[in-house]
Amino acid sequence: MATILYFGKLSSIFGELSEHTPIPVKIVDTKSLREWLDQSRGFDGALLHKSVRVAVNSEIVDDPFPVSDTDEIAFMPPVGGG
Amino acid sequence: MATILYFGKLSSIFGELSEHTPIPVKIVDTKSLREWLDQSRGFDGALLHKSVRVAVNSEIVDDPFPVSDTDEIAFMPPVGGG
Amino acid sequence: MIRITDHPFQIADAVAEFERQSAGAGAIVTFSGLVRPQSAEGDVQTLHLQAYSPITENGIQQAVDAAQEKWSLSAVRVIHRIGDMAPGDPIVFVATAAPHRRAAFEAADFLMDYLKTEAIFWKKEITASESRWIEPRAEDYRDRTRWNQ
Amino acid sequence: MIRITDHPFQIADAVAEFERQSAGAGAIVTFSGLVRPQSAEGDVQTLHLQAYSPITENGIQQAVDAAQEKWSLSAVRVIHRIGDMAPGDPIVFVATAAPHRRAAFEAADFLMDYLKTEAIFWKKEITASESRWIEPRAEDYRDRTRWNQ
Repeated sequence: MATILYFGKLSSIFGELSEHTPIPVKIVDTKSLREWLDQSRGFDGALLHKSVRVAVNSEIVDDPFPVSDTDEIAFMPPVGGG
Repeated sequence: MATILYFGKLSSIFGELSEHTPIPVKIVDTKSLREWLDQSRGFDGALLHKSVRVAVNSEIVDDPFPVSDTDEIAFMPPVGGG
Repeated sequence: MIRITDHPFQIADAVAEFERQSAGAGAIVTFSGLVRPQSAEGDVQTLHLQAYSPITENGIQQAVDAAQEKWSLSAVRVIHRIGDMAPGDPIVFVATAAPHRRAAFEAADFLMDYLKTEAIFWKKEITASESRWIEPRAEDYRDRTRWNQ
Repeated sequence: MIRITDHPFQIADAVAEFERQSAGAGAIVTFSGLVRPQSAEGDVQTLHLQAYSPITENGIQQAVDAAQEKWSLSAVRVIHRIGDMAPGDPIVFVATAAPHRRAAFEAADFLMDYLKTEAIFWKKEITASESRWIEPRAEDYRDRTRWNQ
Protein backbone atom coordinates (compact mmCIF):
# COMPACT_ATOMS: atom_id res chain seq x y z
CA MET A 1 0.00 0.00 0.00
CA ALA A 2 1.21 3.46 -0.91
CA THR A 3 0.34 6.59 1.03
CA ILE A 4 -0.92 9.48 -1.09
CA LEU A 5 -1.06 13.01 0.38
CA TYR A 6 -3.15 15.82 -1.11
CA PHE A 7 -2.39 19.38 0.04
CA GLY A 8 -4.17 22.70 -0.30
CA LYS A 9 -7.06 22.82 -2.73
CA LEU A 10 -6.39 19.19 -3.70
CA SER A 11 -7.35 18.17 -0.14
CA SER A 12 -10.62 20.11 -0.57
CA ILE A 13 -11.37 18.35 -3.88
CA PHE A 14 -10.53 14.90 -2.52
CA GLY A 15 -12.25 15.59 0.79
CA GLU A 16 -9.35 14.12 2.81
CA LEU A 17 -5.66 14.92 3.36
CA SER A 18 -4.50 11.40 2.49
CA GLU A 19 -5.38 7.90 1.43
CA HIS A 20 -3.74 4.49 1.59
CA THR A 21 -4.11 2.60 -1.65
CA PRO A 22 -2.54 -0.25 -3.55
CA ILE A 23 -0.96 1.04 -6.77
CA PRO A 24 -1.90 -0.88 -9.91
CA VAL A 25 1.01 -2.78 -11.49
CA LYS A 26 0.91 -0.70 -14.67
CA ILE A 27 1.62 2.50 -12.66
CA VAL A 28 5.42 2.77 -12.53
CA ASP A 29 6.13 6.49 -12.20
CA THR A 30 4.71 9.80 -10.91
CA LYS A 31 3.41 10.73 -14.36
CA SER A 32 1.19 7.66 -14.77
CA LEU A 33 0.21 7.87 -11.06
CA ARG A 34 -1.04 11.45 -11.54
CA GLU A 35 -3.10 10.41 -14.55
CA TRP A 36 -4.61 7.40 -12.82
CA LEU A 37 -5.48 9.29 -9.61
CA ASP A 38 -6.79 12.32 -11.50
CA GLN A 39 -9.29 10.13 -13.39
CA SER A 40 -10.20 7.65 -10.69
CA ARG A 41 -10.58 10.25 -7.85
CA GLY A 42 -12.50 12.84 -9.82
CA PHE A 43 -9.85 15.57 -9.77
CA ASP A 44 -10.97 16.52 -13.26
CA GLY A 45 -7.52 17.68 -14.38
CA ALA A 46 -6.54 19.46 -11.11
CA LEU A 47 -3.85 16.87 -10.40
CA LEU A 48 -2.35 17.22 -13.88
CA HIS A 49 -1.70 20.95 -13.63
CA LYS A 50 1.98 21.83 -14.10
CA SER A 51 1.98 23.98 -10.94
CA VAL A 52 1.23 20.88 -8.81
CA ARG A 53 4.59 19.55 -7.64
CA VAL A 54 5.09 15.99 -6.53
CA ALA A 55 7.24 14.57 -3.71
CA VAL A 56 8.23 10.95 -3.23
CA ASN A 57 9.22 9.96 0.32
CA SER A 58 9.63 13.63 1.32
CA GLU A 59 11.81 14.59 -1.65
CA ILE A 60 10.45 16.90 -4.34
CA VAL A 61 11.01 15.21 -7.70
CA ASP A 62 10.40 15.87 -11.40
CA ASP A 63 7.94 13.81 -13.45
CA PRO A 64 8.38 11.01 -14.38
CA PHE A 65 9.95 9.62 -11.17
CA PRO A 66 9.69 5.91 -10.29
CA VAL A 67 7.14 4.97 -7.61
CA SER A 68 6.43 1.69 -5.85
CA ASP A 69 3.67 0.36 -3.68
CA THR A 70 5.48 1.24 -0.40
CA ASP A 71 6.15 4.93 -1.15
CA GLU A 72 4.66 8.09 0.33
CA ILE A 73 3.69 10.33 -2.58
CA ALA A 74 2.56 13.92 -2.02
CA PHE A 75 0.82 16.27 -4.46
CA MET A 76 1.55 19.91 -3.69
CA PRO A 77 -0.23 22.83 -5.40
CA PRO A 78 1.38 26.32 -5.26
CA VAL A 79 1.99 27.39 -1.66
CA GLY A 80 -0.04 30.19 -0.15
CA GLY A 81 1.38 33.66 0.54
CA GLY A 82 -0.38 36.62 2.10
CA MET B 1 18.92 83.48 38.89
CA ALA B 2 19.32 81.55 35.65
CA THR B 3 19.48 77.77 35.41
CA ILE B 4 22.39 76.44 33.38
CA LEU B 5 22.39 72.81 32.22
CA TYR B 6 25.51 70.97 31.06
CA PHE B 7 25.04 67.70 29.15
CA GLY B 8 27.35 64.88 28.14
CA LYS B 9 31.06 65.52 28.52
CA LEU B 10 30.32 69.07 29.70
CA SER B 11 28.64 67.60 32.80
CA SER B 12 31.80 65.58 33.46
CA ILE B 13 34.02 68.67 33.14
CA PHE B 14 31.76 70.80 35.34
CA GLY B 15 31.15 67.95 37.80
CA GLU B 16 27.40 68.61 37.94
CA LEU B 17 24.47 68.51 35.50
CA SER B 18 23.32 72.02 36.40
CA GLU B 19 23.86 75.18 38.36
CA HIS B 20 21.73 78.14 39.43
CA THR B 21 23.58 81.38 38.99
CA PRO B 22 22.91 85.10 38.65
CA ILE B 23 24.01 86.28 35.21
CA PRO B 24 26.22 89.38 35.20
CA VAL B 25 24.55 92.46 33.65
CA LYS B 26 27.05 92.63 30.80
CA ILE B 27 26.01 89.14 29.60
CA VAL B 28 23.13 89.74 27.19
CA ASP B 29 23.25 86.80 24.81
CA THR B 30 24.27 83.14 24.44
CA LYS B 31 27.58 84.08 22.84
CA SER B 32 28.82 86.22 25.73
CA LEU B 33 27.32 83.69 28.22
CA ARG B 34 29.36 80.87 26.67
CA GLU B 35 32.54 82.92 26.90
CA TRP B 36 31.93 83.97 30.49
CA LEU B 37 31.03 80.41 31.69
CA ASP B 38 33.88 78.84 29.71
CA GLN B 39 36.42 81.04 31.47
CA SER B 40 34.91 81.22 34.95
CA ARG B 41 34.02 77.46 35.20
CA GLY B 42 37.30 76.12 33.83
CA PHE B 43 35.86 74.60 30.63
CA ASP B 44 39.08 75.58 28.91
CA GLY B 45 37.43 76.13 25.49
CA ALA B 46 35.07 73.08 25.63
CA LEU B 47 32.01 75.35 25.88
CA LEU B 48 33.12 77.43 22.87
CA HIS B 49 33.31 74.50 20.46
CA LYS B 50 31.01 74.92 17.43
CA SER B 51 29.56 71.42 17.92
CA VAL B 52 28.13 72.48 21.30
CA ARG B 53 24.56 73.62 20.65
CA VAL B 54 22.68 75.90 23.00
CA ALA B 55 19.02 75.87 24.02
CA VAL B 56 17.14 78.68 25.78
CA ASN B 57 13.99 77.63 27.63
CA SER B 58 13.91 74.27 25.81
CA GLU B 59 14.29 75.74 22.31
CA ILE B 60 17.49 75.17 20.37
CA VAL B 61 18.77 78.57 19.20
CA ASP B 62 21.64 80.02 17.19
CA ASP B 63 24.28 82.25 18.78
CA PRO B 64 23.91 85.04 19.63
CA PHE B 65 20.45 84.66 21.19
CA PRO B 66 19.25 87.01 23.98
CA VAL B 67 19.33 85.60 27.52
CA SER B 68 18.01 86.99 30.78
CA ASP B 69 18.45 86.15 34.43
CA THR B 70 15.28 83.99 34.58
CA ASP B 71 16.07 81.70 31.65
CA GLU B 72 17.00 78.02 31.54
CA ILE B 73 20.02 77.71 29.27
CA ALA B 74 21.36 74.30 28.17
CA PHE B 75 24.69 73.47 26.56
CA MET B 76 24.50 70.36 24.41
CA PRO B 77 27.56 68.64 22.91
CA PRO B 78 27.05 66.19 19.99
CA VAL B 79 24.63 63.43 20.92
CA GLY B 80 25.87 59.89 21.37
CA GLY B 81 25.19 57.13 18.87
CA GLY B 82 26.27 53.50 19.03
CA MET C 1 15.19 26.96 16.51
CA ILE C 2 12.27 26.15 14.16
CA ARG C 3 8.90 25.11 15.49
CA ILE C 4 5.76 24.29 13.52
CA THR C 5 2.83 23.82 15.81
CA ASP C 6 -0.91 23.37 15.75
CA HIS C 7 -1.13 24.90 19.24
CA PRO C 8 -1.72 28.64 19.79
CA PHE C 9 1.29 30.60 21.05
CA GLN C 10 1.72 33.99 22.74
CA ILE C 11 4.06 36.54 21.17
CA ALA C 12 5.18 37.86 24.58
CA ASP C 13 6.15 34.31 25.67
CA ALA C 14 8.08 33.77 22.43
CA VAL C 15 9.91 37.08 22.96
CA ALA C 16 10.76 36.28 26.59
CA GLU C 17 12.15 32.86 25.58
CA PHE C 18 14.17 34.36 22.71
CA GLU C 19 15.61 37.05 24.96
CA ARG C 20 16.98 34.37 27.29
CA GLN C 21 18.57 32.54 24.32
CA SER C 22 20.21 35.65 22.91
CA ALA C 23 22.08 36.89 25.98
CA GLY C 24 24.94 39.16 24.96
CA ALA C 25 23.36 40.41 21.71
CA GLY C 26 23.17 44.15 21.13
CA ALA C 27 20.08 44.04 18.91
CA ILE C 28 16.94 41.91 18.77
CA VAL C 29 14.33 42.21 16.01
CA THR C 30 11.05 40.34 16.13
CA PHE C 31 8.34 40.04 13.52
CA SER C 32 4.88 38.77 14.37
CA GLY C 33 2.28 38.05 11.73
CA LEU C 34 -1.31 37.89 12.94
CA VAL C 35 -4.51 36.73 11.32
CA ARG C 36 -6.16 39.84 9.87
CA PRO C 37 -9.83 40.29 10.73
CA GLN C 38 -10.70 41.39 7.19
CA SER C 39 -9.77 40.12 3.75
CA ALA C 40 -10.80 41.12 0.25
CA GLU C 41 -13.68 38.66 0.62
CA GLY C 42 -15.09 40.02 3.90
CA ASP C 43 -14.79 39.23 7.60
CA VAL C 44 -12.42 36.34 8.21
CA GLN C 45 -13.79 33.64 10.49
CA THR C 46 -10.98 31.11 10.30
CA LEU C 47 -7.58 30.80 8.67
CA HIS C 48 -6.51 27.19 8.12
CA LEU C 49 -2.90 26.22 7.40
CA GLN C 50 -1.35 22.96 6.25
CA ALA C 51 2.36 22.06 6.28
CA TYR C 52 4.18 18.98 5.01
CA SER C 53 6.76 17.70 7.48
CA PRO C 54 9.69 17.40 7.14
CA ILE C 55 9.77 19.24 3.79
CA THR C 56 8.37 22.43 5.35
CA GLU C 57 10.88 22.39 8.24
CA ASN C 58 13.80 21.56 5.92
CA GLY C 59 12.97 24.49 3.65
CA ILE C 60 12.80 26.91 6.58
CA GLN C 61 16.05 25.50 7.95
CA GLN C 62 17.76 26.20 4.62
CA ALA C 63 16.53 29.79 4.73
CA VAL C 64 17.82 30.14 8.31
CA ASP C 65 21.18 28.69 7.22
CA ALA C 66 21.32 31.18 4.33
CA ALA C 67 20.55 34.05 6.74
CA GLN C 68 23.28 32.92 9.13
CA GLU C 69 25.75 32.77 6.27
CA LYS C 70 24.79 36.24 5.01
CA TRP C 71 24.65 38.05 8.37
CA SER C 72 26.39 37.76 11.71
CA LEU C 73 23.58 36.45 13.95
CA SER C 74 23.83 35.15 17.49
CA ALA C 75 20.36 33.57 17.54
CA VAL C 76 17.41 32.91 15.21
CA ARG C 77 13.92 31.66 16.05
CA VAL C 78 11.01 30.77 13.78
CA ILE C 79 7.60 29.67 15.08
CA HIS C 80 4.82 28.95 12.58
CA ARG C 81 1.25 27.93 13.26
CA ILE C 82 -0.67 25.31 11.33
CA GLY C 83 -4.28 24.21 11.81
CA ASP C 84 -7.21 26.55 12.48
CA MET C 85 -6.68 30.14 13.64
CA ALA C 86 -9.03 33.00 14.49
CA PRO C 87 -8.54 36.71 13.66
CA GLY C 88 -5.83 38.23 15.90
CA ASP C 89 -4.08 34.89 16.49
CA PRO C 90 -0.32 34.86 15.80
CA ILE C 91 0.50 32.88 12.62
CA VAL C 92 4.24 33.42 12.45
CA PHE C 93 6.99 34.68 14.73
CA VAL C 94 10.52 35.38 13.55
CA ALA C 95 13.24 36.68 15.86
CA THR C 96 16.86 37.52 15.12
CA ALA C 97 19.63 38.58 17.49
CA ALA C 98 22.88 40.16 16.36
CA PRO C 99 25.69 42.36 17.60
CA HIS C 100 24.41 45.23 15.43
CA ARG C 101 20.95 46.31 14.41
CA ARG C 102 21.31 46.28 10.61
CA ALA C 103 22.05 42.54 10.57
CA ALA C 104 19.10 41.82 12.88
CA PHE C 105 16.68 43.90 10.76
CA GLU C 106 17.80 42.54 7.40
CA ALA C 107 17.87 38.90 8.50
CA ALA C 108 14.33 39.09 9.95
CA ASP C 109 13.10 40.79 6.77
CA PHE C 110 14.80 38.15 4.59
CA LEU C 111 13.31 35.26 6.58
CA MET C 112 9.82 36.76 6.39
CA ASP C 113 10.14 37.10 2.61
CA TYR C 114 11.04 33.40 2.44
CA LEU C 115 8.16 32.43 4.74
CA LYS C 116 5.66 34.46 2.72
CA THR C 117 6.58 33.21 -0.73
CA GLU C 118 8.56 29.96 -0.75
CA ALA C 119 7.82 28.22 2.53
CA ILE C 120 5.68 25.13 2.11
CA PHE C 121 2.35 26.14 3.65
CA TRP C 122 -1.14 26.00 2.20
CA LYS C 123 -3.60 28.59 3.48
CA LYS C 124 -7.36 28.52 3.37
CA GLU C 125 -9.37 31.56 4.33
CA ILE C 126 -12.91 31.03 5.56
CA THR C 127 -15.37 33.94 5.53
CA ALA C 128 -19.13 33.92 6.07
CA SER C 129 -19.67 33.54 2.31
CA GLU C 130 -16.85 31.29 1.15
CA SER C 131 -13.81 29.13 1.75
CA ARG C 132 -10.83 29.94 -0.46
CA TRP C 133 -7.26 28.64 -0.85
CA ILE C 134 -4.83 31.58 -1.02
CA GLU C 135 -2.02 31.95 -3.56
CA PRO C 136 1.01 34.25 -3.12
CA ARG C 137 0.55 37.90 -4.07
CA ALA C 138 2.74 39.52 -6.72
CA GLU C 139 3.92 41.90 -3.96
CA ASP C 140 5.36 38.98 -1.96
CA TYR C 141 7.33 37.70 -4.94
CA ARG C 142 8.65 41.22 -5.57
CA ASP C 143 9.89 41.56 -1.97
CA ARG C 144 11.61 38.21 -2.25
CA THR C 145 13.62 39.15 -5.36
CA ARG C 146 15.29 41.95 -3.38
CA TRP C 147 17.68 39.35 -1.92
CA ASN C 148 18.78 37.78 -5.19
CA GLN C 149 21.64 40.15 -6.00
CA MET D 1 3.39 56.41 22.83
CA ILE D 2 6.86 57.71 23.81
CA ARG D 3 8.33 56.97 27.23
CA ILE D 4 11.72 58.02 28.55
CA THR D 5 12.41 56.38 31.85
CA ASP D 6 15.18 55.90 34.39
CA HIS D 7 13.56 52.64 35.52
CA PRO D 8 14.50 49.25 34.02
CA PHE D 9 11.90 47.70 31.71
CA GLN D 10 11.31 44.18 30.40
CA ILE D 11 11.10 43.62 26.65
CA ALA D 12 8.45 40.89 27.03
CA ASP D 13 6.25 43.27 29.07
CA ALA D 14 6.65 45.98 26.45
CA VAL D 15 5.71 43.52 23.70
CA ALA D 16 2.66 42.25 25.59
CA GLU D 17 1.46 45.83 26.16
CA PHE D 18 2.04 46.76 22.52
CA GLU D 19 0.20 43.68 21.28
CA ARG D 20 -2.88 44.76 23.25
CA GLN D 21 -2.69 48.27 21.72
CA SER D 22 -2.33 47.03 18.17
CA ALA D 23 -5.34 44.72 17.94
CA GLY D 24 -6.34 44.17 14.32
CA ALA D 25 -2.86 44.72 12.82
CA GLY D 26 -1.52 42.08 10.47
CA ALA D 27 2.15 42.73 11.24
CA ILE D 28 4.12 43.76 14.33
CA VAL D 29 7.85 44.51 14.27
CA THR D 30 9.82 45.15 17.44
CA PHE D 31 13.40 46.27 17.87
CA SER D 32 15.18 45.97 21.20
CA GLY D 33 18.59 47.46 21.80
CA LEU D 34 20.53 46.04 24.75
CA VAL D 35 23.69 47.14 26.52
CA ARG D 36 26.53 45.16 24.97
CA PRO D 37 28.88 43.44 27.43
CA GLN D 38 31.98 44.42 25.42
CA SER D 39 33.10 47.59 23.74
CA ALA D 40 36.26 48.60 21.89
CA GLU D 41 37.64 49.63 25.27
CA GLY D 42 36.98 46.35 27.12
CA ASP D 43 34.30 44.93 29.40
CA VAL D 44 31.48 47.39 29.93
CA GLN D 45 30.50 47.88 33.56
CA THR D 46 27.91 50.64 33.19
CA LEU D 47 26.27 52.60 30.41
CA HIS D 48 24.98 55.99 31.54
CA LEU D 49 22.46 58.00 29.48
CA GLN D 50 21.27 61.57 29.80
CA ALA D 51 18.24 63.12 28.05
CA TYR D 52 16.95 66.71 28.04
CA SER D 53 13.19 66.86 28.51
CA PRO D 54 11.10 67.98 26.71
CA ILE D 55 13.53 68.48 23.78
CA THR D 56 14.36 64.76 23.63
CA GLU D 57 10.69 63.72 23.66
CA ASN D 58 9.72 66.39 21.10
CA GLY D 59 12.42 65.21 18.70
CA ILE D 60 11.29 61.59 18.98
CA GLN D 61 7.67 62.66 18.52
CA GLN D 62 8.61 64.42 15.28
CA ALA D 63 10.30 61.25 14.03
CA VAL D 64 7.19 59.21 14.96
CA ASP D 65 5.00 61.76 13.14
CA ALA D 66 7.23 61.49 10.06
CA ALA D 67 6.99 57.69 10.18
CA GLN D 68 3.21 57.82 10.44
CA GLU D 69 3.07 60.15 7.45
CA LYS D 70 5.37 57.94 5.37
CA TRP D 71 3.81 54.54 6.23
CA SER D 72 0.38 53.26 7.12
CA LEU D 73 0.81 52.36 10.80
CA SER D 74 -1.86 51.39 13.29
CA ALA D 75 0.37 51.80 16.37
CA VAL D 76 3.87 52.97 17.32
CA ARG D 77 5.70 52.66 20.63
CA VAL D 78 9.10 54.01 21.72
CA ILE D 79 10.61 53.33 25.15
CA HIS D 80 14.08 54.69 25.93
CA ARG D 81 16.11 54.27 29.09
CA ILE D 82 18.16 56.98 30.74
CA GLY D 83 20.35 56.73 33.85
CA ASP D 84 22.68 53.83 34.67
CA MET D 85 22.38 50.48 32.90
CA ALA D 86 24.28 47.19 33.16
CA PRO D 87 25.26 44.86 30.27
CA GLY D 88 22.19 43.02 28.93
CA ASP D 89 19.75 45.72 30.10
CA PRO D 90 17.34 47.00 27.43
CA ILE D 91 18.20 50.57 26.35
CA VAL D 92 15.61 51.11 23.66
CA PHE D 93 12.43 49.45 22.45
CA VAL D 94 10.66 50.41 19.24
CA ALA D 95 7.49 48.69 18.06
CA THR D 96 5.41 49.29 14.94
CA ALA D 97 2.11 47.72 13.91
CA ALA D 98 0.72 47.89 10.38
CA PRO D 99 -1.66 46.11 8.05
CA HIS D 100 1.30 44.79 6.02
CA ARG D 101 4.80 43.74 6.98
CA ARG D 102 6.85 46.02 4.72
CA ALA D 103 5.46 49.15 6.42
CA ALA D 104 6.10 47.72 9.88
CA PHE D 105 9.70 46.75 9.04
CA GLU D 106 10.60 50.01 7.33
CA ALA D 107 9.05 52.24 9.98
CA ALA D 108 10.86 50.44 12.83
CA ASP D 109 14.14 50.65 10.91
CA PHE D 110 13.59 54.38 10.20
CA LEU D 111 12.82 55.15 13.85
CA MET D 112 15.91 53.28 15.04
CA ASP D 113 18.09 55.25 12.61
CA TYR D 114 16.67 58.44 14.11
CA LEU D 115 17.18 57.24 17.67
CA LYS D 116 20.78 56.21 16.96
CA THR D 117 21.93 59.39 15.27
CA GLU D 118 19.70 62.41 15.90
CA ALA D 119 17.83 61.72 19.11
CA ILE D 120 19.00 63.89 21.99
CA PHE D 121 20.79 61.44 24.28
CA TRP D 122 24.27 61.58 25.74
CA LYS D 123 25.94 58.23 26.43
CA LYS D 124 28.84 57.48 28.74
CA GLU D 125 30.46 54.07 28.73
CA ILE D 126 32.25 52.97 31.87
CA THR D 127 34.79 50.12 31.67
CA ALA D 128 37.31 48.95 34.29
CA SER D 129 39.94 51.29 32.82
CA GLU D 130 38.02 54.38 31.73
CA SER D 131 34.85 56.42 31.46
CA ARG D 132 34.15 57.76 27.97
CA TRP D 133 31.40 59.82 26.31
CA ILE D 134 30.35 58.18 23.02
CA GLU D 135 29.89 60.01 19.73
CA PRO D 136 27.86 58.66 16.76
CA ARG D 137 29.65 56.22 14.43
CA ALA D 138 30.00 56.99 10.72
CA GLU D 139 27.93 53.81 10.13
CA ASP D 140 24.97 55.29 12.02
CA TYR D 141 25.03 58.47 9.93
CA ARG D 142 25.22 56.38 6.76
CA ASP D 143 22.14 54.35 7.75
CA ARG D 144 20.27 57.56 8.46
CA THR D 145 20.89 59.07 5.02
CA ARG D 146 19.06 56.11 3.44
CA TRP D 147 15.76 57.86 4.24
CA ASN D 148 16.61 61.23 2.70
CA GLN D 149 15.53 60.45 -0.87
